[in-house]
Amino acid sequence: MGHPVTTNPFIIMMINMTVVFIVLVALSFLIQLIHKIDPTKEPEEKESAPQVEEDEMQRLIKNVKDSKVVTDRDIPGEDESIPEEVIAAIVAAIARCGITGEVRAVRMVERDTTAWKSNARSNIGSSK
Amino acid sequence: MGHPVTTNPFIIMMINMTVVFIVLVALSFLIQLIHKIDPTKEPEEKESAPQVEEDEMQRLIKNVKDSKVVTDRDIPGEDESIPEEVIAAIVAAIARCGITGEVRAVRMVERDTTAWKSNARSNIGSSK
Amino acid sequence: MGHPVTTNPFIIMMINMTVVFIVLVALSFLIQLIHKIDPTKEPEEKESAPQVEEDEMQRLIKNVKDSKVVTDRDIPGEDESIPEEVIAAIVAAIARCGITGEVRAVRMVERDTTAWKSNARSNIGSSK
Amino acid sequence: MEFIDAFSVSLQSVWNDSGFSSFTVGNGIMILVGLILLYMAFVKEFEPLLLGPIAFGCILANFPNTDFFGEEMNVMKAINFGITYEIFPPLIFLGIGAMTDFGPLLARPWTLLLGAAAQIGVFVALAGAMIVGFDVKEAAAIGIIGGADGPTSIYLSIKLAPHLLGAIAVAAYTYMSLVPMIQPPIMKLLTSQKEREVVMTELRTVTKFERVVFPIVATIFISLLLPPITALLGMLMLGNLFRESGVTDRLSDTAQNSLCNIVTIFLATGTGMTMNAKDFLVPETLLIICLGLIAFMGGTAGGVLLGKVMCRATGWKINPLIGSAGVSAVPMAARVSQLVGMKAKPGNYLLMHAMGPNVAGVIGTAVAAGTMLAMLK
Amino acid sequence: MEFIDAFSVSLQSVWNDSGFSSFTVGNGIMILVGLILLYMAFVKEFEPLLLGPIAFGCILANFPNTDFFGEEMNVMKAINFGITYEIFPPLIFLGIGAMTDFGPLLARPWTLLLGAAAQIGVFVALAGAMIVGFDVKEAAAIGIIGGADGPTSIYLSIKLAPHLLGAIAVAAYTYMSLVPMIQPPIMKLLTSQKEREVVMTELRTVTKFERVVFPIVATIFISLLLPPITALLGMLMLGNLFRESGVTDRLSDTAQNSLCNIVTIFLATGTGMTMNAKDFLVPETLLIICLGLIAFMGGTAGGVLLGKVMCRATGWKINPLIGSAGVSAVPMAARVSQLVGMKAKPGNYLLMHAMGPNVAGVIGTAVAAGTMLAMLK
Amino acid sequence: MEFIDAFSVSLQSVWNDSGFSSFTVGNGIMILVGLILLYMAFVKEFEPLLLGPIAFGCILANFPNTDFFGEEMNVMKAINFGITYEIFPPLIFLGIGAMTDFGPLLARPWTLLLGAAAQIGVFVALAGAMIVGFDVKEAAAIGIIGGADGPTSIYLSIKLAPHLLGAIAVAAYTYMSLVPMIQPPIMKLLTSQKEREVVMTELRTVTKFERVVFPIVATIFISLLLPPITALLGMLMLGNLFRESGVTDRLSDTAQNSLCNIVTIFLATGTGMTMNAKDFLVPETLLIICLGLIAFMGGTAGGVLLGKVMCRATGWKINPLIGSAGVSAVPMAARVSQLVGMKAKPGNYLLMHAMGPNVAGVIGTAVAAGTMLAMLK
Ligand code: NA
Ligand code: NA
Ligand code: NA
Repeated sequence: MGHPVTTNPFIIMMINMTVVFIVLVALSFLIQLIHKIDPTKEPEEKESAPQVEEDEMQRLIKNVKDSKVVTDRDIPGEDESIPEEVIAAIVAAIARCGITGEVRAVRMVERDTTAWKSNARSNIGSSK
Repeated sequence: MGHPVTTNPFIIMMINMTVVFIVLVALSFLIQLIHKIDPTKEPEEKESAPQVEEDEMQRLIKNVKDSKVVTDRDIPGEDESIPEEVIAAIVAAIARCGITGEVRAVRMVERDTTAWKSNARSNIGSSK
Repeated sequence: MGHPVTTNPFIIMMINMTVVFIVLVALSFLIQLIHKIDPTKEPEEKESAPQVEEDEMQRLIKNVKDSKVVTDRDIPGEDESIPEEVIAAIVAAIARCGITGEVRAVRMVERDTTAWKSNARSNIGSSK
Repeated sequence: MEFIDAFSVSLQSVWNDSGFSSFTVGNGIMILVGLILLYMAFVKEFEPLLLGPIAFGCILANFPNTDFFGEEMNVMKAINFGITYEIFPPLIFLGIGAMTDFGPLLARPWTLLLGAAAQIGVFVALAGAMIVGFDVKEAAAIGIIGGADGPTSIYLSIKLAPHLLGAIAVAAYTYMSLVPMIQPPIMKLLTSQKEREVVMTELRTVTKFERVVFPIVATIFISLLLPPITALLGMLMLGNLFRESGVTDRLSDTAQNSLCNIVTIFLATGTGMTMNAKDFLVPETLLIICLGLIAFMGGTAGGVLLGKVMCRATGWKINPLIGSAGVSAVPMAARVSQLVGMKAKPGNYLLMHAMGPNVAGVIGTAVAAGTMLAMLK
Repeated sequence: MEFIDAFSVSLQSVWNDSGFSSFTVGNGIMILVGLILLYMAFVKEFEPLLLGPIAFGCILANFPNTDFFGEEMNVMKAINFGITYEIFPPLIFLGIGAMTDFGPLLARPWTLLLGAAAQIGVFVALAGAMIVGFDVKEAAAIGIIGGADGPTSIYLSIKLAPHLLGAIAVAAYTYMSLVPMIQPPIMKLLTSQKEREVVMTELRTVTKFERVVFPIVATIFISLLLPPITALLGMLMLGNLFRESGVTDRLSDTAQNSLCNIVTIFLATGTGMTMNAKDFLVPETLLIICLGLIAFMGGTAGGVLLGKVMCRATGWKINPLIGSAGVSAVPMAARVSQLVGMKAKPGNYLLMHAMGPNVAGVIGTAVAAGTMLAMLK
Repeated sequence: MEFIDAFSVSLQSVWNDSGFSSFTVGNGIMILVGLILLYMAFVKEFEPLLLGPIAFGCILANFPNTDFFGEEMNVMKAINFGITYEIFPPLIFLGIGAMTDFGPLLARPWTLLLGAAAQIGVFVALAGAMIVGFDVKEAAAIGIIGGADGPTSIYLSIKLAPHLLGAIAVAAYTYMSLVPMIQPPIMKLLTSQKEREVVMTELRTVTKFERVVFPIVATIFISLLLPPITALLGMLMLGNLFRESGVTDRLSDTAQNSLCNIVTIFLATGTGMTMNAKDFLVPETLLIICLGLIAFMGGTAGGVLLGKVMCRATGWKINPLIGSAGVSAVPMAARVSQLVGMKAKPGNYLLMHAMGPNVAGVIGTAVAAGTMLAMLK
């Protein structure tokens, strides 16, 4: 296995840092590549939706609070007592996406804009 | 341990097949024996109930869909998205058994026609 | 390791018994010590509440049956089919504590008479 | 006629390697024992969660030629590993700790004495076992049946007398199920009507501080005094901390449910699989069953008698019936106190008062086991 | 220029120790195989719960220099331990037992014969495998693909031909997913319209007594006759007892869910990790895939043909379409019987009737595996 | 007076074998450390799910004569086995993968750079540790505290400096809890009011294709480049596949809940049990705590500074406050970005934007750990 070729802390630090940056930059290009070859993406994405007013946002916050479905998907590792700011933020994000009617639709949009069938689920029983 | 006494594939196949059939036939007789010695079975089983009409069956299907209890018992390894044909089949089976009133009763009938007490359940806490 | 210094069953019995009593008596004093140093205990505890009448108790029993929260805390290892006598007993205990209005409050009282914050709960996600 | 020859030779070979050809009378009797235990577990509902898999394990262990305990590792040997090295009992205790409410004990710390007195049965049975010829380690393992704590009994048996594990586990769980039959006559015999009618005052409120500090202090004190029991008692108290801390509900829930159930399946099946004819079909098994009953009766009597003493000492403020709950068998023994109390005086609710000695009995039995390990191992 | 030197030497060293430097064509092909399997699992939804982790395990196993199978223990080696020593398949069977309703089988015990007939495919493939040059142990492991029971296939492969494990597991789960495509043509070919239209009478009620006694009796009988299959069959029946006893719901639930899922993750990932280029990228893999298909088709045909015999023997009271469900692949094969029956005659509900042969097929395959182990091991 | 003699000898023997007789000052201090950690976990609520069992494990490990780490296997040694051989951290990462939504990262791939920049703290601490006298392996294990990923820190410590495991784990989890106190001053110091007020445009929709393909591609690329981190990173991505495939919800649920909780109990308790006085009560522990803080502060600064660069480079479209989330500590660091942003400009919701760097930090730390393992092991 590799042995450190130097004992200079600064050089070790720089080498490691460089490798990390190279790997993550490369990964970032891979993500863009995935996006490019994505056969399921919509050909033309609509540009920024109009801002929603504050009142409407308040109403949305209320809606989101009533439906747990959205939040358990959007915030990793958050399963209870979602702070208000989180909800507010999600609603803001949603609102700016132009989806003002049905908040639960967020998940639907994410999931269903694919060509894959996603409603037929197997189970262990059938996967014996 | 046993060593194959022949290398003729056809003979090995026949021997194995024979053993499997002997074992499963014997098991089938054991099941009939269990049924015979069953002290909890009803002395006289009623003969085939009258056919139910199609309309009634439609109503039953609806009932079954509303109650999950029946299905989670009757179809092994099926815990979500029960296809319509399955429900239809169960209802058909139930309907022919002559149980037309209360669909949830299927489980009850299965469970409660025994002499055993089945309502007092223990728990790990008490089973320390 | 220790070797038995005698083979007289009676002596072995007495020695063991003595050790067990000493340990548990000491533990009992430790519990009293904990109570004494408890910085969160109320300075003056109210003395025995008035007895509640039988009618009121019947009402309470019904209330308790409707709310599972109390019982899952008060009876260890009891998670289904709580016998009537248990419920009755809990209600009796509660009733004598003078809490007649809101039965669910039992847990609240136990939990919340501390100075600690108990509503902000972490989760594994954030505890990575 | 190659086919006929090969056929009959093969069939003969399958038969020779089958369990039928090497089936012994002992196997037959043990399978029968397993069936009886299954009946007790599923029909009579004697601790079905434990006795069920124990019984099935007993049946599995008595099929010849399964090679479960040969040299090669397999699923049954892996389960046995968790038994032999006492890995499972502490994990069950983690779950029990998360299920246990020490509140009633903390509200009345002197009920620990009732939990101590109920261990008298353990030591009576220990002495009895020595008198009838068991060596002191075996006697200790037998005595602990009277503690009415399955995992503690299994833990001590593995450490002191592994060849008795099956009989001790079966006796312990059977008698725990029989508590509602064993205890009431003794309780009535030893108490007067007046004593049974004593009404107890309500328990004081226990703070979260007390609930959280108690398991920590108890762990430190008992573990320092009796190190051999730390694995068991530490896990009990860690589970209780998960419950009481208020901020580790995820862990408490897992300790009580999925982890506890998984380990229960393995512990019970594995315990059953130690029940081979050689160890179980001996006169000692009958003796163990008798001594176990003595232990249970002794424990009940010990608890009730100290209850009577306390009753007088406190000026009739203690109902002696709660003493019998000190054998543990949580929460059944406490319910028995309640039922006998109600029969003596309708409306005399003893359950919450009996929960104190009841959980004290769990600690008492762990301490008794630790004491015996410290002196004997 | 210490920095530049150190930098390039270090980078060189990282590259030399990286997987890129020792990547082989075999690795590349196996990663591609893994990606294809992932596609089948997640997009085509072929048994995604099993094929998904198998595929990912296959990819993981083909990165060079990960040292997963070096001398030192690590998480992947620990998982592999559970595969190599057949610890996981019996635990999966515990869960499957808790999910299985033997009711339809108990109501019509002779459907066990259909479960036996569907094993014909197993033995046809065994013979075929021997003819194309596999040795008898390999042939047995290949044949069992036709049993359409994943854990049984994996169990037998590990015992008889561990180097074929990956190919056999992949073939077994793939064909199980393809049951709705493989079976209908064979079923239609072998049956007449009149046969497909047979309406069956309702199943009789099965008592709790029968449900509880059956797994016990079956365990005793089969384990005594075929000890090598006891670990698998015993666990199946223990799980079923948890389900049917009515007093061990906690254990039944855990066996079906948390325990089963945990073991599934490990079993499937670990199975995938046995798929190294050396064992998998051989012509034998293609043969195994062909033989697996023959086994499935043979099993389907065997079941249907015996169904036809029964149909006549009972005076047209048996619909031969339920015979194909005898390959197991619970509950998919039973649904296929239902669908083909409905197409022949709308309203002809065969599902519950097909569940009998369907669960019989699980027992049949276990018995076939036990027979082969008894004769070959 | 046999009785009195035997009695006093026995009592003496119990005392001699007790923990009191061989209790050291070191044990006392470590138990006190455990109590302080319990206080932090349960009262201050610093990562109670991890610090709680770590603290209790620390207390358990410091009772003398428990024989937990003797030759014979027992439950504590079995747990320790899972630590020593790095079995638990990858299983936790499986659960974390199933909890993680890489969507925000996929929508803005260049946020990976912020996740890389936040690793600066790791390497600053590495250099600092070497300067104050740690050898290079110890320095790497200490530096990784700045990665704010518990399992990665534990994994690397076990591999490179097992004697520092306790101190490193405690420092990592403590600082992760303190993120809301450590980060805001640094963020405010390094950013102008105008920068903090930058409003970011909405994230684009991410397709299921991207969500499923990303974990596969990332696993292949990183594992080939840095094989030593495959066990950890592969499990993270397998868990994420369970989540995103849409057809393996059962496995995703188990990976996140029962499996993750069980392993958390074992990992945390076992980590605590490595905290013996000999390794922990050394001046190095204080240094580690100081270096850990430097690492966290360095990481925060690194993320924010690169955020500032990006802010200018994109024409004020990036709010530099999201850079600090690159230290990971999911999702707390992202919430801190949100809070500081809201204070600068009410209604400026940064949370979803900060989730990208936040999950990028998890990958960044795994890559940093892999790099250090590749160079040092
Ligand atoms: Na006890
Ligand atoms: Na089959
Ligand atoms: Na990080």
